[in-house]
Amino acid sequence: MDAVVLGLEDGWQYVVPGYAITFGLIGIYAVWVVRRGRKLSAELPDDERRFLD
Amino acid sequence: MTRVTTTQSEDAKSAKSKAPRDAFGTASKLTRVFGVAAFVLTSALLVFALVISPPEVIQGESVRLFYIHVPSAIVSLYLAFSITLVGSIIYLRKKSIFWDLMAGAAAEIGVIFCAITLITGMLWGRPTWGVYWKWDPRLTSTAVSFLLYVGYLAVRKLELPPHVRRQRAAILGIISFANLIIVRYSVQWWRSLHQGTTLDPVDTQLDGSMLFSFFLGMLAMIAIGAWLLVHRFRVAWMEERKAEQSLAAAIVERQSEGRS
Amino acid sequence: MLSDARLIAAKDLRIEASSRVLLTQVLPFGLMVLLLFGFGISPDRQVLGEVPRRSVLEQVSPGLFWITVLFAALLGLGRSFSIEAADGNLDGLRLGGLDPAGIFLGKAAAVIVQLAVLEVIVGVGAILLFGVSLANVGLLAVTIVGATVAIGCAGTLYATLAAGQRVRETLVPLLVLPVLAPVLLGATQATEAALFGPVSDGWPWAGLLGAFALLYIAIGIVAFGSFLEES
Amino acid sequence: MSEASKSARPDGSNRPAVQLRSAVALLGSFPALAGVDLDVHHNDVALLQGPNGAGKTTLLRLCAGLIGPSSGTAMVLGQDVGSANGRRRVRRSVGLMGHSTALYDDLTVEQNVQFWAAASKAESETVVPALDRTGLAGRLQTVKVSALSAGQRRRTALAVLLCRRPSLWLLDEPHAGLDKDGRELVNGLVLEAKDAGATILIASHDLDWATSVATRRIDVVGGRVVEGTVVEDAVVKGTVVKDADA
Repeated sequence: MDAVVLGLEDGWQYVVPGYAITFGLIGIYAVWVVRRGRKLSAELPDDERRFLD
Repeated sequence: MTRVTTTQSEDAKSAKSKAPRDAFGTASKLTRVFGVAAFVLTSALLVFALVISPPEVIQGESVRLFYIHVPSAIVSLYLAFSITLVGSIIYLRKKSIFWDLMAGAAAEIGVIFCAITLITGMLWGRPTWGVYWKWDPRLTSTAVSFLLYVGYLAVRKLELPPHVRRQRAAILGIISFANLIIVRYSVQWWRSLHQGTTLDPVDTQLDGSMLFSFFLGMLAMIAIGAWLLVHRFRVAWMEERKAEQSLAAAIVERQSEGRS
Repeated sequence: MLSDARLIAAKDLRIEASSRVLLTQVLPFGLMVLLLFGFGISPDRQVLGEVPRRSVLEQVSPGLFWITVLFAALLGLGRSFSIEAADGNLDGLRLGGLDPAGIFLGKAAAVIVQLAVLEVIVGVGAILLFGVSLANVGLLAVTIVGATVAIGCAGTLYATLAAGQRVRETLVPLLVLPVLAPVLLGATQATEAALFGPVSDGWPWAGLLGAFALLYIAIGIVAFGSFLEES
Repeated sequence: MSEASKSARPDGSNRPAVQLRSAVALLGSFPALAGVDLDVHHNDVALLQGPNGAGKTTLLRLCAGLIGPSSGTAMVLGQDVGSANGRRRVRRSVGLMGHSTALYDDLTVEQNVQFWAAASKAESETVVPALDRTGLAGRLQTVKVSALSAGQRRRTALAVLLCRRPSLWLLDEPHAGLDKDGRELVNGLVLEAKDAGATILIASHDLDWATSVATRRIDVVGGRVVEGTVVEDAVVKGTVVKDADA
């Protein structure tokens, strides 16, 4: 399919989606967690939301 | 990679923003250390795993999936779910909310890495075995473990008073680990009776830059996992604080009922 | 503990004797599932290369039988806890002076007895519909006892975890099925070995079922009290 | 614990039967009880009154040891309801009749009472007198609970309560759904229990019936006890009639 069109060797058409899905999934989850953390910290008083260490 | 950019843009934002009110988030020195480590290791992993290391003799290019598949399996099944087990045990002994939240955060990250393990395992299987799924014992037991911990996370979301929910989650966190082991060995036994040796991702022979790529993958996944764990735990911690606050507010509101 | 268990089990069995919900609803469901398997897996297909020649349906009948039992067990567990949730009866059980471990063993025992009856009838159905010839009844009996106790105990424990919750009906299968995956494996393997041989392959699996059953009896006795608290 | 278990008996201790201090109890995340301070003394018949949703039912469930306080303290019959062990011990000596009657629809009246008596470790000889006293002896005895009317279900629940011989009675709207005979039965049982030394909490909107037995009235509003008045003469029957939603 695409791999043939692009002249990729056998195996790459599985390797590339594998890496994309792995880091894509981690990325989406990370964005979700960090955003949620920001939102929550804006709703809490200072001493409850600062992580110093 | 994305998660590191997030940390960095976070830093940039906090420098720019005038009101530091919304700048704290869940970041700190600790997460920055993990974040930088994750970023550097992941970049190195991508270079070594995708560019420098050679294709394997039998598996060809698909061996490159191995460098993320096995590390994410280890992070998920061995590290994350073990933290859930330990957190559950400590919670039952000391009723420490810290460890309850830690157990929950670790389970969630374990489930994410478990999903990655399954996806990369199937993508590895297609060129190697010719099919996405070959009822390989490790992959099969990982799939069941994934569902075990999805169930655990569902129990953590039950609408129960906090101390009741924590107690149940802690007990389930311990039983689930026992189940994980039972599932693993029974599936392994089952498959060993029915087929000869097949190519298994873990049996791959590595040397030189391939071995180095694998170690990079290991370290990168651990750094990413640690970074995520700290952030996720802090989110849970703040949710806890927020629940306390809204409870305090709800109590005041409740007390004023019928006075107007 | 055991007298408490007997009290609870007798109560559950008396309710079933009077309402016959399992007999008139769950059992027909099980038989229907057997028929559906026949529709789903063409009954005329033969397994190639096997001597003696068997239909695919016969070949996979052990697995189909245990999957049917597992689904029926989910319904049975749902029934076992809906009679407690209907009218605040769980509160009543908490208020009584019964040992939680006794309540667990009693509820599990009632489920096990009912499931065993269902297994015998569905088993006869499978033998007739799938054209299986019975062999090695000893191994089969041990397998049925081990698997049924395992399903009953693990199922009762997880059903209690979700008892009284709005999401109970959907949560219990999610929790129970992954846990029972090894039981399905063991029971299917042992049954296959009993029916098609070699029998010696079946006994270790029956042993696994027994170990699993004992483990869940122990976990239930220890953990049930906590799960029964407040909900 | 030794001190607590000594005072577990109603007699021989001057500690109140129910002693709540800033007790908060949650329904999910909703504070149904928002800091209750309450003393109920032994042998009191306390009437809890207040609007719907004031927290009366949750207060009774807390006293029964079915839920624990999420903050504050709750001592019932000398046991700490905040601990799981304390709750377990309290439950054995209370009798709760709530909105739900905790009966098995598919069993007969007699089978239900027998089961619950056995489950409460009550003597099996208590079953027959309990059925007699609640007017269930005879034909009704062998009728399935699913065929009973709401009032008959309540009578069955009362019979179970009688078998338990609790030292703390917790009655949630005991008069609701009962005919005049039934209400008289409830009041009669309450007075008998009081004479036998029990402590009784009644949550009720049926004030004319409830006040006739109460020695004390407790107002519950917004998850708190706002005031408690002692009824000097236990016969104030018919003075307050405003049970619009009972």
